[in-house]
Amino acid sequence: MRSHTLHTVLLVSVFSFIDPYLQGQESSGPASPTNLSASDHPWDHGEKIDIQWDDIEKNEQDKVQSYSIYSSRSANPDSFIFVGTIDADISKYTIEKLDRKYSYYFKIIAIDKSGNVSEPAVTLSAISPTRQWFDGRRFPLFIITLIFCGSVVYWIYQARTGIPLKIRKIAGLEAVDEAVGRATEMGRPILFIPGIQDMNEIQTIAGITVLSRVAKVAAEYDAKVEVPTSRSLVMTAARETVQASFLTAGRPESYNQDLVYYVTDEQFGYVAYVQGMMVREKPAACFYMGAFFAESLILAETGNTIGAIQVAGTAMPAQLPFFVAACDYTLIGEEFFAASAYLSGEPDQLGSLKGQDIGKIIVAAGIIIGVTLLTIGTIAGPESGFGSSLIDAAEYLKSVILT
Amino acid sequence: MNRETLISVSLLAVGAIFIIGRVLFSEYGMGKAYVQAVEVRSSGSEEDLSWTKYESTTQRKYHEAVKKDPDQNDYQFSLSRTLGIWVAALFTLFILSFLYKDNPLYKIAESVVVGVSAAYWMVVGFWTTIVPNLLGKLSPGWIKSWAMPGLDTEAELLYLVPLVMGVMLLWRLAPQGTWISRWPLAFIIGTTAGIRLIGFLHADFLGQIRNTIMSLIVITPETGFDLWESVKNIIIVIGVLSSIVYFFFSIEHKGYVGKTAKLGIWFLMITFGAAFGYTVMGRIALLAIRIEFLLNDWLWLIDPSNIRI
Amino acid sequence: MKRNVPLFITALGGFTLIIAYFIPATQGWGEVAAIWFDILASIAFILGGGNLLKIHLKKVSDKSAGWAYSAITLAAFLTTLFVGLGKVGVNPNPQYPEYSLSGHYREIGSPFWWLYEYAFKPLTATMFAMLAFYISSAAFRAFRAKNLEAILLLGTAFIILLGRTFAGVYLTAWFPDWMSGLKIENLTVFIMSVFNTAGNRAIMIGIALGVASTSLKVLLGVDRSYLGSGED
Amino acid sequence: MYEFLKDLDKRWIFLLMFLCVTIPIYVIAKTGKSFPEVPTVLSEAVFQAVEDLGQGDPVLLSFDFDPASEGELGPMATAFVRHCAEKKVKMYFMALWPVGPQMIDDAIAKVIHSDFPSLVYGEDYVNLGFKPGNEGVIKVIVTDMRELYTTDDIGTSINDIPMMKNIHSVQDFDLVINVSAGYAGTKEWVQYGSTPYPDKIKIVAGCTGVQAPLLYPYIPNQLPGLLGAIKGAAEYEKLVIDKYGGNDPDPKYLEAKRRMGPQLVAHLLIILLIILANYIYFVEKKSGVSV
Repeated sequence: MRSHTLHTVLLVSVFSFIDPYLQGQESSGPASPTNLSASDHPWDHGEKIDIQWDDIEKNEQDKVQSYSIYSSRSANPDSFIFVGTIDADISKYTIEKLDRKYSYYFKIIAIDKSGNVSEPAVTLSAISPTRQWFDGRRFPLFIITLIFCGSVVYWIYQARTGIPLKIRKIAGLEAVDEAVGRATEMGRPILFIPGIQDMNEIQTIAGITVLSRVAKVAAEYDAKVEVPTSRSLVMTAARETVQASFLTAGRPESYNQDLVYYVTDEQFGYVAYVQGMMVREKPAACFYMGAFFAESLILAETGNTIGAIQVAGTAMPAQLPFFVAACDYTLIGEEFFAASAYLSGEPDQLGSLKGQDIGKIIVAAGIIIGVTLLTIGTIAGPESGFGSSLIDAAEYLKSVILT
Repeated sequence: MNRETLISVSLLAVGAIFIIGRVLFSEYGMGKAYVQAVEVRSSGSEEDLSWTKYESTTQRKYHEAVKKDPDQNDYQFSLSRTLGIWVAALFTLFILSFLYKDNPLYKIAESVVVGVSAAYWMVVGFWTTIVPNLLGKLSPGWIKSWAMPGLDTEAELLYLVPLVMGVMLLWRLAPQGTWISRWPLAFIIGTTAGIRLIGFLHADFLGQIRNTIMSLIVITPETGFDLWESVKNIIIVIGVLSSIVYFFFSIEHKGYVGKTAKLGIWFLMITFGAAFGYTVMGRIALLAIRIEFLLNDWLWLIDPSNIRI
Repeated sequence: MKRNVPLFITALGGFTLIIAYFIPATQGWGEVAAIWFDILASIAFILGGGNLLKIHLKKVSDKSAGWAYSAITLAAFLTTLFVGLGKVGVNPNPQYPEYSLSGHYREIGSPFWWLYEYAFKPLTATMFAMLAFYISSAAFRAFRAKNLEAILLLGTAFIILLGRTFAGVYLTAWFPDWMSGLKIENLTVFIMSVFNTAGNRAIMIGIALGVASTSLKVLLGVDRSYLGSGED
Repeated sequence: MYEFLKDLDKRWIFLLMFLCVTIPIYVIAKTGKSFPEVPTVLSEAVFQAVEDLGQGDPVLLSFDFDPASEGELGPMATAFVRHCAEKKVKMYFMALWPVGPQMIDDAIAKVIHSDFPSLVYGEDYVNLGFKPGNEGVIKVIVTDMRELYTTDDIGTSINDIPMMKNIHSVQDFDLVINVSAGYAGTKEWVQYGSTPYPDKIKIVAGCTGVQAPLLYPYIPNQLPGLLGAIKGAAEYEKLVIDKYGGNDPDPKYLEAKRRMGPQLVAHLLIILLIILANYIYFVEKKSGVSV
């Protein structure tokens, strides 16, 4: 559909170009645009060029309806290709998707209401786009990243200096020790599933961190932790982690690497195996910590059937309802990422949570400011100067700062 | 023999008798597959090479062709695909049998699916990643000479880096110096953290703030004040803000904060309920297609697409 | 050294990619890293596959309980691997008939295709279909109106379940026009586009913050459990 | 009844569910009758997006699902291909999921080979196959298709495929149709396709029930139309059949509609289960059993 409009515009402009000649008239079209100049678009990847020309006089404005813009890699008048059309009240344009390897000429033509065209204005010298060392569009993102990372680092540092941080409780985290303890009492194993995604998923990494804590408690209690994985790399990382936990707990001799093993990459092959294994070995505690998809409910329901304590944590919004419905405790989204900080018991890790709260304040502030601007602007009405400037400010916030 | 075993054995017996009866005594039987022979001519070489390809066809077409010309060879009965349908049907039943209880048949299906799927993904990884993206980048001429004659790229020596890291990763299997495998692991985790940190801040964090900035009062040029749209926007803004309060870690959920967090939980619960409702749909459709397979392709009890006589 | 070098590699890799995101010339590095990751994950199949072989071979040779199932797994694994890697029974690409391995590894009619079509596909799809059963038992057990939260959860699920079928539409079809907003199909859309949108947005924002902060902890070396003990 | 329900063996529920799905399938297949469908706004938006295309317009169809989700998405894929074939647009198939190409083959065999045999491979439709890299693939091909796609699915060079001549990036397509079962899928297409190029890339999608709630935040700006699960498929199917099906439509194009039958009965079963569960709960509460 888009290309249709483009085609039509192209056709219109071609016809309007031919039209005066067809009628055998001298061009009686509008005056040619003046002072056309081209310059590199700043802060970009080196594929855009800005062109601009003089604003036309007010009385001329009625005459000119639009401008058609063309570009070419050579000065030859036949080689220009159509780029786009803009309204007459604008006098600048950014040409996109150019190639740094070439230099370009630009041409614009003014068109009036009845389709008459002006003499073309052409740039005098060729220009090629240059690539800058910083992407200007991402500058606000850069600042926000700095603020966010800075506040996390700041609070970690604060925590290290010994300032006590108040952090609210998360139900479910206390359950970890309880679950491990119960498994020991019953003499049954603990099942830990670090999700079914690979190491290129942060949730898997967060899951492995929780595993290190679970494995450490299990080593202290001398309980068995079984970790079937759905990815080879996760198996590798989980083995490192569990081994380290057993070492920290002072029982390196009880570490058995065969309890951390690879099953298959296939989601449902994996879950077919785990489901069967759960029914046969009846683990007393099941932990599901990582990225989950449809298998979440198969795991949680089977775990429920065998009467295991189940603690789940994931940031997959679609699977949260099933864990909430079928598990004893569920860490929802951000809580799951916070779990590793809580469980580590190290104060500097808690500092990062405080940093995250700064992020939430940014969110709330951004939303409240933006919504207020827009609402007052709408009430004042976009026709009034006050209203329109508020709306413009909100639009600036949305389209420049928050992109 | 206890009650459960008795039930399962008698169910199996009834099923088996029904199927044997259907295979032997019904006019067309059941669970058969037919193919159509199609000749493939090679276009790329001077020699005139050709071979036969077999495409699945329907029982109806087969019988129509046989009726027309009993000696025809285009449409054939396919033993391998018939066997396939039976294997697939039995595997389907084996998996479903787990719902009753764990049993040897399920264990067989489980063992097969683990073996086949593990190897399946390895084969896919080899032909779609290792060959084109690693070997094809390092030595395109060699890959072109045996595996991908259509390949048209130049060698990129940069891909030696993943190759070397891959070797380091495999060093775990060596008797000594297995610590070296932590280096590629560290690289993977570091790059993942970098990509995700910035990616999530950009796409989800900024993006969702941007989407939530909207006017609480909606006035359209045509109809003026739009109450309904305004209410919608107000609910969304309140919902987002209160749910974010729920996630606050450094403030205890007491007083006003507690009340707002409570509101946030309500929003989350409605969200979860909606997701649950939607998901139920999908899951039932999945079961439906398996049962259709059993009734249609295997047992030939139903024929919704009208492909059989 | 054994511990510090990996930490350094993690930090270097991560921060480089963060900075690269802001520099026009290097914005593609993230994709390159993703391709490299795929390569590494594919190479790592050797570790996973080796582990699988080891476990099951051990079970078979020990004749430990259930060793026959291990033998089935081994047979299935090795057969699939052999016919897949060797492109057994695959015809060449008609454009390049002189290259015997130029055909597609999963060409229809080949043994690898057969294993996919008649083993992989029915087994995984049926496993997925089991969810229809589990979802019903979970609904029966967990959806009880214990408190307001639970009521909201099950109430919403209830409306959506009704609204997505013919029955729901039929039940509320008699509503007069001024109540059309309460017709179940409209109510469904309202819940989805308002409450669900708000809740999901908050979850997404929270997750983004959690991901960013976890990533940062990994890069700074605050969280390094994945690197093991540092001993050989 | 309370006594029976209180300690109800799960397996009775399983059996009920099995019957609630099997019996309607059998009855609907035997009688040929099913429930009517009323298309919703979002399905109509999808239909209209395809309807607005002209003959020969290039359309990218990304089939990002696997056999496990075929029950939900297969009918959508069939309906999309049928609609595109009726509109005589050029179809470019691709997949972000490793088993996606099989899904593409299935749809091509089912619709194009059997009902539109005049369409020529390489001129009217092409299967570009699977590329690993998830959203990375999208990020690259939105600006440069050839960087990743040098051959089609079976290894033929892109340069030998006539219909690839004018295609340089995703922006050259008039519409992107995505059928998706999860990651990578519609969300990634929206994030990296239509979000950065709002004027150049238009996406409509069909997705599983699980994903649908997560996609609502993107409607309608980034995602004008969405088919949610089997119901979305059934609605779209109806729209396509009403316009192109004739009086006696081939039953294979009514798959989703048939599947809405078991859907209805099973939904009612779950609703009944929820009601029963709460009945037990309140009886227990009244009699003072600790819960």
